Order: sequence, then C-alpha cells, then structure tokens
Amino acid sequence: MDNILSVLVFFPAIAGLLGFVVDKESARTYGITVAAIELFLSLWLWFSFDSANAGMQFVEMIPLIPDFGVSYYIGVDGISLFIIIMAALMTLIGMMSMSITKNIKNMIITLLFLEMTMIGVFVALDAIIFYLFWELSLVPMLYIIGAWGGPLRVYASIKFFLYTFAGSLIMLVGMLFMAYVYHNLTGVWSFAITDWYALVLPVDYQLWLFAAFFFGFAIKVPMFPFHTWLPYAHGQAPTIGSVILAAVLLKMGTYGFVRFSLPMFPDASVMMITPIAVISIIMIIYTAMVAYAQKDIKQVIAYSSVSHMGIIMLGIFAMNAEGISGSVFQMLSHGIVSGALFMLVGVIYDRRHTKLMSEFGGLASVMPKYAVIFGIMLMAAVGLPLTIGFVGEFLVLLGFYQVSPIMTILAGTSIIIGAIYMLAVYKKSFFGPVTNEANKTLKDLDAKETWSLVPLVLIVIWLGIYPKPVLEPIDNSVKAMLVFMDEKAITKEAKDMIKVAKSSQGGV
Amino acid sequence: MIGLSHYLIVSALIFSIGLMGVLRRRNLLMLFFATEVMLNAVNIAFAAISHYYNDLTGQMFAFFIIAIAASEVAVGLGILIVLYKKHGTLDLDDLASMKG
Amino acid sequence: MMENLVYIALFAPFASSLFAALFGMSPRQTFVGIIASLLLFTSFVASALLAYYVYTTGNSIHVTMMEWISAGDLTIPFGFLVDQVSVTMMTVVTLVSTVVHIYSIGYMDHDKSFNRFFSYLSAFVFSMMILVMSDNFAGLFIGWEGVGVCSWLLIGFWYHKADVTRDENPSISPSWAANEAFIVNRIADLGMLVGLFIIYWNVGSLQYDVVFSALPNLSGSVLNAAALALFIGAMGKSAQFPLHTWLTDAMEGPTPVSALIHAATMVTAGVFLVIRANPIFSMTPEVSFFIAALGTFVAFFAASMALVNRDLKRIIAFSTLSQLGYMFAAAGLGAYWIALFHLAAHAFFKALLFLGAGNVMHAMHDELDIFKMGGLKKAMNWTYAYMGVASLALAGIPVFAGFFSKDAIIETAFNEGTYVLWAILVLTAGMTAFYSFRQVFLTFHGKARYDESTLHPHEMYKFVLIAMSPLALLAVIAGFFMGGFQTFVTKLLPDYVMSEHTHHLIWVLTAVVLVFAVGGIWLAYKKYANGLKRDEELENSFIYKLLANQYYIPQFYEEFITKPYAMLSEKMWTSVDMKIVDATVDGIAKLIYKSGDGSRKMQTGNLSNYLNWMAVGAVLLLVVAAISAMLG
Amino acid sequence: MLQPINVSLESLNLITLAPMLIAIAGGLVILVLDLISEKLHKSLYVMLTILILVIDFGATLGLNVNERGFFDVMLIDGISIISQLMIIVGSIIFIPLALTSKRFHEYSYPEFFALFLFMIAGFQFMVASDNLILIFVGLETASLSLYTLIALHNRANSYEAAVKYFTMGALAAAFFAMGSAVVYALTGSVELYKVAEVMATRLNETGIMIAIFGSAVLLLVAFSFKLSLFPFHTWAPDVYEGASAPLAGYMSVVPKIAAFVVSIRIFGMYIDLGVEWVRVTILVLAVLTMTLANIMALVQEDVKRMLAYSSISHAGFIMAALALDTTEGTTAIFLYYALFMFTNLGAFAMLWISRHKNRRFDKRFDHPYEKFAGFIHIMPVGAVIMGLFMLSLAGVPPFSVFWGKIYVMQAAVNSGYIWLAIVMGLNSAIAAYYYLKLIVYMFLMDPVKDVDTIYYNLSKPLMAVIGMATLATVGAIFYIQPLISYLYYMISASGY
Repeated sequence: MDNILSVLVFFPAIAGLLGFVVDKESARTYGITVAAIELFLSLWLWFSFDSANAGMQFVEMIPLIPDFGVSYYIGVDGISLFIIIMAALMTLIGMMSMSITKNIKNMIITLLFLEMTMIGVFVALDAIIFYLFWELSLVPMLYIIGAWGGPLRVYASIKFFLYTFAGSLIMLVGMLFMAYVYHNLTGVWSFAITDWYALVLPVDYQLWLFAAFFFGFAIKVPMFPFHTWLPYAHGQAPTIGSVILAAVLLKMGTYGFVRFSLPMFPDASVMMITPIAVISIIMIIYTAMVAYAQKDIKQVIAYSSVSHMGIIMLGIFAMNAEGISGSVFQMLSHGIVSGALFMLVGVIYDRRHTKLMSEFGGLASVMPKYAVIFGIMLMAAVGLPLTIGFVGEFLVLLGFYQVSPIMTILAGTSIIIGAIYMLAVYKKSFFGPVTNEANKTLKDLDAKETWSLVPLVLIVIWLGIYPKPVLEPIDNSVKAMLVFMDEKAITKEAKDMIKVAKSSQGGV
Repeated sequence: MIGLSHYLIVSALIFSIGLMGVLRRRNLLMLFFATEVMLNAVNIAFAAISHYYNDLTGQMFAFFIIAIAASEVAVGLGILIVLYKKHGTLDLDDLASMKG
Repeated sequence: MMENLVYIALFAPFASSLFAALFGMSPRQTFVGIIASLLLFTSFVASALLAYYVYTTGNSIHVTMMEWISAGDLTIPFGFLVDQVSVTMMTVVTLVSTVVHIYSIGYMDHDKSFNRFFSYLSAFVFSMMILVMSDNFAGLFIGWEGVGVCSWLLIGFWYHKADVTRDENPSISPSWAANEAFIVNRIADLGMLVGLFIIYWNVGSLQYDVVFSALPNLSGSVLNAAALALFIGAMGKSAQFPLHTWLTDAMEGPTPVSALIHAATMVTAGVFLVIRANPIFSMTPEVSFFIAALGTFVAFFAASMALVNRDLKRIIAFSTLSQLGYMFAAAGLGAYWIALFHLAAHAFFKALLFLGAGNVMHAMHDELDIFKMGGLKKAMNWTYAYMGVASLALAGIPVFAGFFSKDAIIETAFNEGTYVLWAILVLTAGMTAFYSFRQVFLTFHGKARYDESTLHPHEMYKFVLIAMSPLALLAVIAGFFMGGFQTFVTKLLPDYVMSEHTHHLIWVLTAVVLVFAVGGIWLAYKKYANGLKRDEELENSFIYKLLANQYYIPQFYEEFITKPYAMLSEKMWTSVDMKIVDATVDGIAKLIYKSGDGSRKMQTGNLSNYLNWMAVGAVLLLVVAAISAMLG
Repeated sequence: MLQPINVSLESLNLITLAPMLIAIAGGLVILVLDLISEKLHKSLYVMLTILILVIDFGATLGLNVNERGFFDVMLIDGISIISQLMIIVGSIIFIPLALTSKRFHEYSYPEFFALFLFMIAGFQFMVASDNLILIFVGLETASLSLYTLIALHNRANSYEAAVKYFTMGALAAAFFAMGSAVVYALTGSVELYKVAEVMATRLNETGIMIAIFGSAVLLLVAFSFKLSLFPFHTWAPDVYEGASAPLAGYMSVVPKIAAFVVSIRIFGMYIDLGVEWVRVTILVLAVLTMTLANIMALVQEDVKRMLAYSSISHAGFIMAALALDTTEGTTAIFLYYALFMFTNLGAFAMLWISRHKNRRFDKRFDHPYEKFAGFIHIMPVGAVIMGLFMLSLAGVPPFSVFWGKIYVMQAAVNSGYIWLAIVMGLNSAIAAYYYLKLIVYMFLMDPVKDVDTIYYNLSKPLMAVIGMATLATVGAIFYIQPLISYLYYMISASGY
C-alpha cells in the first residue's frame, strides 16, 4: 500500500463529509471509530516505514498545475512520521475524553476535517500544498474556539485566525519568490520542497527568504513577541481545542523551521542562530515567569507551552544532530504532555466550571487518581528523567551547549523555573486541606477520563525509558539533513557551525 | 491668423467651464447640461484637429459624440423624471440616503 | 550468576514499590509493609553477596541492560557497574533501608496512607540504587533526579497539612518544604547538567571509564569547569551552604524518611559523586581545596546552629549537615576512602539516631521540642540506649564508629598542613559532642517537663527495637573494620596514608580531639543532665537569636529571592505581556479599524462631493503629470 | 465625378461582427415578441436570453485569433475572444437570478432583457476593437443600458444609484472623449496600433511628454471611474447598494472585464512605449485602491456594502497586475476575474435569496450582518456555502480566488515588485477580517429576527446558479491548469 499517505490525509475528510449523514446520537461513536481507524493506519505507516532509510518514503507525486509548478507531492521521513502519528493519537484521545454535548455532531465533523489538515501539513512536500493545509487548519480551529469557547471566544478566535493568517501570507510571498528564483535558475516552475533543497542561494537571498518564512512560522510557534494570541486561544477554547492546538498546531511552526528554513537556507540559519537563541531564551524565562503569575490553571499551562516551545526552537538552531533530534523529539513530548495537561484541566473544569487555582486546594485528598496522573504529567513537563519530557530537553540543552555555554545555562534555568510554576500549581490545587466546600464532594476520574488519560501516561513513561524506536528514525533523518546542509552551505561560518555527526549516512 | 492652437485653447476653456459647471451646479438638470458643454468642447477640438490633419476620423468622432450626447440626455432625462416622481426635487443635495 | 544478583539488588526495591503502589489507594495493610521489607532485605542480601564477591575476587561487575538515549554521536546505555565503591554504597543503602522499612511498619501503623508510604520509600531506594550503580553520568543523573522526586513525595507525604507562618513552624508546611527541597535541588541539578555537557563535548561520552581514561588530554580550564559544575550538583543534594536550608525543612517528612533519605543515603549522594568522580577532582587541586574549605565551613556552621535548636529532629538534621561537611572536607583533601568510610559509619549511627528520635516522637505524640521532654529514660530505656550509643558514635568517643572515621578526617586536615581547617574541625568535634548530648540529656534525663497526666510515654514495639539493633551494633563496631575497608576500597580509590610526621603526632592529635569531645559532653552534662535551667539573658543574646534563626538565612531568601521573583512575575504579566506586547498587537488592529472609520467619511453620499473627488483626482493627476513631464 | 466605392464583403469580414449582431438581434426579437403578445412570463425571456447568449458564445468561440474586420475597426485577438467569452458566461450565470420565487417587477418587462442584451453587445464592441471611436460607442451603449437596468429595480435607492452612476459616468465619458481628442491631436489617428507607431516616432520631441502624459491621464481618469479606482471609486458602494444584489454582483465583474481589456490595450500601449510614468501612476492608484477600499470595508455594517468595497479592493489588486504589463500579469487579470466571477456572483446571489420585497431588515440596510446571525441554525447548507464564498474571497486555499491571488502575486514577484506582493499579502490579511466577520455572525451567533427572510427568494434556478458557483469555487484546483494554459496561450498569441 504505497499511497497510504493519501489515505491518511483524505480518509478523515471523507469520513467528515459522510459524518453529515450520521445521526446526532451516534456521531460521537462514529468520530471515535474513524479516529481509531486513522490512528491504526498511522501506526501501520510506522510499521511499514523503513527506519534505516533517512530519505523521503511513501512519496506520491501528481502534477496539479504543471504550468505553475504546483503538484500534489507528499511523502514522509523520520522527522514528520511521528508528528503524524501523534496528530492521529491526540485527535482520538481528544474525542474520547470530550465532554461536550452541545451540537456534538458539528464538533466531530470539524475535528475530522481538522485532522485532515494537520496530517496534510506534515506530509506535504510541495510548498503550495503545505500552505494549503496550513491555512485550512485555521478554519476548523476558528470554529472550535468560536463555537464552543468561553465568554471571549469570538475575540480569541478572530485574533488567532488573523494573526496566523497575516504571518503566513508573508510566508506565501517568500514561497512565491523562492519559486521565482528556482524558475530563474532552472527555467522550470516548481514548488516541490525537494527541488528547492537543491538550490544554492546567495546569502542575501537566503536572509530575505528566511525572514519571510520566519514570520509564518514564528507566529505559529508562537515565538516571543508574537505569542499573545496563544493565551487567549487557550483560555477561551474548549478542552478539545486546547489539546489539539497545543499538541499539534503549534508544532507546525517548529516543523516548518526544520522542514524549510534549515535545509533551504543553511547559511542564513547559521547567521540567525544568535537572534533566535535570544528570542528563545526570552520565551523560556519570560513566559515561565508570566506563567508563575497566573491565577488560572489553564493559563499556566498555556504559557508553559510557550516556554517549552522556546526549548524546541533552541534545539532546532543548535545545528547538530543532538540538538535537532532532541527538539523534534521534544515536539512529540510536549504534544503528549501538554495535551494531557489540558485534558486534566478539562476534567476539573467539567466538575467545577472554574479553572482558578484559588477555588481548589487539597484535591489530592478528594481525587487521588486524578492527582496521581496530574503528578506524572507534571513531572514529565518539568523534564524528569525516565519520562518523555527529559529526553528531548536534555538533548536540546546538550546540543545547544556546543553553540554557546552561556546561553545554554540561561536556557537551562527552565528546569528550575519550570519546576517553580508547575509545583506551585500542584501545591495550590492539590495540596493543603480541602477548604472549599464545593470540592469535598468531587468525584474522581470516571472510566471515560481514565481510559483516555492512561494511554498517555503509558506513552510518557515508555518513551521516557525506551525512546529508541522513535528517536532512531528521527535521528537518521536529522543526520542526513545535516550532512546535506553542510554540503550545501557556502559561507565558511556555516560550514564550521553545522556539525555533521560522525555516525551519519548520506545526504537527502 | 487663427491656428489650431487657438481652437484647442478655446475647447480647453469650454471644457473647464463645463467641468466647473459639473462641480458647482446643485440642480441635476443643469449638471447634465454642463456635461453636454464638456462634450461639445471636445467636438470643437475634434473638428479643428481633423481639419488640421485633413482627415475625416476626427469629424466622425465628433458626430458619434453628438449622437451619444443625445442618447445620454434621453436616458438621463428619463431617469430624472422617475427620480422627480419619487423625490419631488432635483436638488442633488437631497440625494444622499446612501453613504458611509 | 553475578549479573542476576546485580539485577535482583537493583529491581527488588522497584518490585516492592510497584507492589505497594497497587494498594496505594486502599486502606492500610500490614502485609504490604512486610512484603516491601522482605524485598528490600532480598536486595540487601544480593548486595552483600556482591560485596563479598567483589571483596574476594577484587574484580568488578559491569552489565549493560539496554540502550537508553542515542542521538547524534551521543549514546547512553542503562549500564550498571558494581565495584568497590558502588558495592559499599549498595550495601549501606540496602541495609539501612531494610531497617527503615521494618521500622516504618511500626512507626506508620496509624497512618491511613501506610501503603502509599511504602511505595514511595521503595521507589526511593530504587532510584538510590540506580544512582550508585550506574556506569555513566547520565544514569547517575537519573537516580539523582529520581531520589529528588521521591524526597519531594516523602517530605510532602502529609500534604494535607495547611501552610502556617514561619514563627509557628520554621518550615511552613510539608508541601512547602517539599517544593523548596525540589526546587533548590533543581538549581544544583542545572550545575550538574552543565558538568555533563562539558564532559560530553570534550570527551564524547558519558561513560565513567571512557571519561576517566580521557582526562589526561583535557585542558586544566575544562577540568576545573567540569569539576566545579559537578560539585555544584553535589552541593544541592548534600545541602552544602548556601543551598542548605531545605534539609532542615525536610524534617517535615515522616521520621523514617528523615532517617533514610535525609541522613543516611540521599544527602550523601553529593559526597558519593565526588568520590565516584575522584579522577576529575584529584586533577583539580583548586576546586578540591574549595570543596574541603566549604565542607569545613559547613561542618562548623551547621554545628553552631545545632547548639541552640530546640527541635529534636532539626538538631539531628544540623548534625547531618555538619557531618556531610566533614565528608566533603575529607574528599576535598584527597582522602576519598576516608570520606567514604565516614559516609558509611555516619549512615549507621545517624539513621539509628533518627529512628530513636522517631521512637521518642511516637511516645510523645509528635512532640518535637526537647524543652518539653525530659525523664524519658525510665519509660523507654531501649531507645535511650540506642540514642546514647548513636550520640557517642557521633561525638567520636573511642571504640564507637564515629571515633575512627571522624578522627581520620581531622588528622587528614592536619596532615595536609591545612591547620586552619584542622582547628575548625576539632572545635566542631567539641560542639558536636555538646549538642548531641544536650539533646540526649534534655530528652531522657531530669524530670518530665510535659503534662504527665495526659501523656504516658511508652516504648516502641519490640520488633521495631530489634530491627534497629543491627544499626546499633554497627554504630559500635564499624570502626574496627577500618583497616580492611581501606585495603578493600583503595583497590579502586587512590590510597591515602598519613605522612611520617603526622604518624608521630597521631596520639597527640587524637588526644586533642578527645579532649574537645569529652569536654563537650561534660559541658552538656553539667548544664542539662539534671533538668533544664533556662538562662533568659543568654537566650535573648544576639548570638543566640542569630543561631536559633539559622543566621536569618531562610528569611533572607524569602525577602530577597522568593518575594521579588513573585512580584517580578506579576509585573511581567500585567505590565509587559498585557500592557505592552499584547496591547501593541491590538493597537495595530485598532489603528487600521480607526483609519477605516476615518476614510469612510469621504463617502458622504452627496453626489457633488463625489464629482469633486473625481475632478480633484483628475486635476491632481494632470498637475503631477505636468510636473513630472517638466522634470522629464 | 466621384469614384464608385466598392468594398468586397470578404474584406469586411463580417463574421467578426457576428457575436454583437447576435446579441442585438436577440434583443430586438424579445421586443418584437412583446409586441406580438402581452403577458409573457419572465421565464420565457430568461430562457430566450440564455439561448441567445449561448449562440453568441458559440459565435465568439468560432472566431479565429488575430483577425481584423469591418474596415479594420474590429480587432479579434486573443484577449478580445477570452474577454467576450467571460462576459457571456458571466451573463449566463447572472440572468437566471431573475427567476426568484417572489416577483420583482423589473424582470417582468421584456425591455429589461432587451437592454441587457444590448449592454452585452456594447461590452463586446468595447473589447473587440482598438479604435477609440468604437470603444467609446460600445462603452456608452453598455453604460447607458446599465444605468437603465439599475433604475429599473424600482426603489428610491436604485434611482439615487442610477443618477449617481449616470452623472459621474457622463463626466467620465467627457474625460474619455477629451483624452481621445488629445491622442488624436498628437498622432492624427484614433486606431491604437497606428497611434502607437506615430507616438513612438514623436517620443523624443521636446515638450511632447506633457501632451502624452495629459492624454494618458484623461483616459486613465475615464477608466479609473469604470474600474472604480481610488479616488474615482466613490460611486461604487452606493450604486452596488442601490442596485439589486445580482446586478451588483454582475457589475462587480462583467463591466470591469470589458474596461480592463480596453485599459490593457491603451495603457499597455503607453507602457510599451516606455512611458514609465503611466506604470507608476497606475501602481500608486492600485495600491491606494486596494488599501483604502479594504479599510473602509472593515467598518461596514451591511454585507452588500462590504462586498461592494471588497470588489473595489479586488479591482485594485488586478489593476496592479495590469501595471506589470507582462504576459503573466495579463493572464493573472483574466484568471483572477474568471475565478472571482463565480465566487462573487455566488455571494451576491446569496444576498439576493435573502432580499425581502417590502420588509427591510432595518430602515437603512437590507443585508446588515445581524441578519445573518445564526444562519447555520436556520439553513446549514446555505451558511456553509456562504462561508465557502467568504473564505474564497479571503484567499484561503484551495478555493478559487486564492489561485488568482497567488498568480497575481507571482506575476508581481516575477517582474521584481516584491514590495507589491507584500502589500497585496498584508491587504488580504486585513481583508480576511471582514469576510471572517460574516462567518462569525453566521456560525458563532444566534439568530435575532426575521429568520424567514433569509431564504425568502429561494427557488430552483437560484439553487442551480449558486450550486454552480459553489462547485466552481471549491473545485478550482482541478480546472486551474487548463484555464491557465488556455488564457496564457490566447494572450501570448495576441502579443500581450
């Protein structure tokens, strides 16, 4: 089954269309079934994926607009493989744990379309197709936030949409310019990323293009100072929205840096290391402090994801296999962990209809199971060894140390301040006596919630103890990319900066 | 002796006069006449130029302009009449129900 | 065969933890405790056998379970190394923990979270085993963080207690103390991580053997940096100044925890790290001397605070701190094996001391103020004996374990010619003797200072007392194995022998220390042996208050770190993030919207305005055209 | 004595006139039918018109590229053919919108359809000639009919709209005439290809530039009015609001196509002659237009008015492409309109459905945003379709207008106008807001009142039209390739 990727992309969409027919009562079951099949397909993809091969696999190529160089061109490599699987997983788990009852059918259909766009972004190898799914993913999210969100939902959703939309339009100009340059040099129109890889650009072009793409990605990540849409989006979105947003949508930005910026503009990327590292460190420290000041658990986690995305950004620009593989892995870990944390917040929100820490306290006595799972996720979030959170964070910091010890130490403070706000949350809401009457009678996790959370716990621990099956394919592709970047780089600084791992195989 | 340039200047003057009319007039009917004035200014120019080049295109154009001017008046007046029926005035300052 | 022993020793505690966790949310079941203890005992037996094997054959066991992380050129396996050093630690750890497990069955019998407690406790032992057994720095770091989390869980074990003010309870609440401990340790862990990074990027591996064999080709600066970074890590776990405040607050945890984690094992991890990485430290004399100096300082500093403290457990905590100082002093001066020996000996008698304290609390219904005790001797003479023995050992009275180990450290200080350190250490020895016996006398001698009508102290369960006996025994006799121990561990660690000159003076030195020790005890006896005589003007003296308030260091941290951090965060959010960053974004949006409102005014709906616009536009264009035509 | 003039029919090559003649004849036929018998139902006229247009379409399709005819005033080159085809297609989509379930009286007059056909003929003349006289005649024929059509929508606002449009149109006509006079004075000819030749020879005479610029400006003013470029756009919002929704949609597309073709011919000529100044001026106007129209659309309360402004801004977008004067640029113009036509007409048709005969939503507006609040609950399919149109207009891929957008931007980038591409990008970002606003109302809010008016006019033909528009909008990605290659071929064939 070589066209499994197309199946992966369009199966949810078709299911979504058919979903209109399904009766309201059974819509939820329908959605879960579809998502489960999708997950199974993605796992099958993993199963039939050749980990040793660093290049693109399951490639499909159908010309759409030859005159304009646009083609339906998709494929997957170690870097994108697991993000796809995670997208499928989080959609399924999100649906399972979903507590929404208000027009559930629309929600299911929306989610299925969203799933299509998410997977589409990560398999796309043609810039226009990438952009297509990238933009489309905004629409369902807009609807989810806007239709099921909190009091400020309209403001939040529009802000989310316009902010990202504006950024990506600049990116679009970059893409068009890239195509133009490609046309000038080769006389052919092409938006295929792999074609673009082959292009060796003069440094000033690289810088401009890097900047153009930067806007699109940075706003999505979101990097400081473009991050302010995120707290609103998370604050207003329903649980499921936050889960998908944090777990998958944010990763599009960082993925974009790995997929586009690095291999296409190696020299520019190297020049940009310091500015980006500085921004990332601001993200890490500043947002962590802001998170500590929050009164609302969900906001804490929202800001904490900005902080964690800072770590990921840092790793990407470490320019060595340790760092980049680390941050790709960290994307997965953050996806799972923050997703789980948002679900956990959702659990308590369903019970008490508030997210303010001051309302809680002593939950550990009332809801032990809940406290345990929250505790585990929290420890994963602060990067405790033998949880998924440690591997990525450790590799990223390790990798970036080679670039700049000082900056690494600054970024490393995340393990301290991260612990500060996370433990503060835990202490305020789970420890101490149960003061609030309303909390005395809370029920612990019910079956639905348990079954949707336990798998995540297992993954968190499994990948913490034995990350190899995931890390290896990632690492192979990353090493290959570095080799390729190193060959492609033209400036001396870049050649020095880009560290090819001794254990690398050939280029892309 | 009077050369092309004089004619052109005259036509330019009449044209500007017509333009001023269009700008200043408040009554729609007057406004239409102003546009007619402008068109006729153009006619003068065309006639003069075609004589200068002794080539008939200009005059042809002039004739067409006259025809079009006529039909414009026809249509215009028609519209004005229904408008007057509805509004009972032709003052264009009362004609601002749609704005913004 | 031996490999299986390694795995048994390592995973028995893990199994125990999981087993207990199964019943984590169900009410207390004694058998959970029993099975946990049995599994721990298994682990101990395995470690002992390994120790015997290593002792007899002299070669070490190295097993690699599986690959953990491998990215780029970095490869980290789960590898375990059983050599003289680690096996010593394993034996000590498992022995003490077995005792503590059994003890806890008795001590925690009224606690509803009995099962949960055992699961945490065993989990801690597991992490500790990883820490000591790992064959690479990353593995060590796993254990390092693992024990951190377990101590977080165990300090905060009674999480349901509410926060109170510092004056009511210096460590605001269990959960507060737990978080403090975790965060402070995190600070140090960053240092440790940096150490790892330095090593990796200069050596290309984190395996002990690879790293140590590669050391000679490294520059001095790199070595210093690595050593310093690692030591910062050690400072956190071993609560060295200025990261020491968490240890005394950690006393909020159940007493067995204090005995196991905050006396015998975890806090010594820092010392262990220095010993484990001795090749690095022995190549960096400056850092080593800094370690020794800091150790000495902490020894004195902690002892000074212990002098006046009234809290039974805190006094012991301070003494732990002080003894850790001794160990670092030894390690810093290059006497690694002595440090390790003192570590072991200290583990025994300090655990014993804590467990004894636990008995007292049990008897006094969690009363901790020694000023409100007294005369417990008749009620609980076993405990009295135990604590007496432990205190004698701690004070370094001959034949008891502490005498040999501590004396050796003090001699080392003399031998190295660092007479200042020597002087301080000797003085500290005296103070140690004083405060430990002050505590003993105030607790057991004199007449009762508590309300005898309501409170009837009773001895701890028999089986608990029996369980404590091995520690007592070792506290007495451990010292006699010093010679054997030396020959055993120096197969791996650099040997350290006193110079001729010191050797001649050995009796003098010992005598001096003894004088101080006995002096301390005698002073304590005079002041407290028969009842407590409060001395107001002493207690109000500045120095007394200073000591009683731990030099106001916690308050200092509170005022100058915690509060400012919270305030700054608040500002960052309300002022910067909301008022600047976000406001800018919305501002741009508003600006565009406003400009729309402005420009829609041109759409007056009045035809003549429209015509004017058109004419103006046309004229304007004509003018521009004319001008630009002029300019050509 | 005079020479007998003999002109052979072959040389006349009357076939080039066929399309217009068909339209005109069709119009007459309809009038005659009306004379023969009163009380004919509008559906008859509609179908008749469609048939005539179909024949017209066929005739146009039959023309072969690059022919001249009828004393060489007719010019049948690539762009005249594709523009005629687009005009006819647009009209074919538009006319069935007359078949609403409720009776709107303008459609019961046969004159409406006759005028409509005459107008089309006028547009066809405009695009099928490079003779300023014929262009002028065509322009006026079309405009005059258009004014009448607007006025026919029997309402105070529509009269006001007609008058405004008419008056300004008359002024624009005067400018056009003056412009052509200047051109004629300069070159002694009104046939663009001759004009180009002569001008090329006189370019470096001293002081000639001022005249050239002058002629350019006068013509530019005239067409800026037609294309509603700032500051000559002021009529557009009011006229769109006053006209019936479908006619507004129609006006936002078909007349503009015609005007663009003429502009391509005229201003393309100037730019080819190397009069950079014209290019710059047009670019400035274009940027001003797209930006100002955008920010004004932001603050509208009425969807129809918002769409009016948005069409203005789109026109600005395309004008920029014209200024590039490259084959891609010209292709972009037609591609953009081909795609924009369906979406925009669809959007206006959705408004048309919700237009109530006598009950207005409030005293000022017919289609304020509030009217569409909670549309999703009233008519889910309708809401989704409208949402698709909005997304398409906002330039969200893969819907039709997006492809037009990137093609325009690509054209800009290719000719080195990166800044222009970025301006376009930012403008689309701003534009997204007001399209989104409608989506938000439709999907995220609850119905307010008059929920029944929202599908008041719905009828099978309208459904059909909207269905077609939807298909064209959603399925764009599949027919872009043939469309582009056809347009590109035609345009490069006619040397633009």
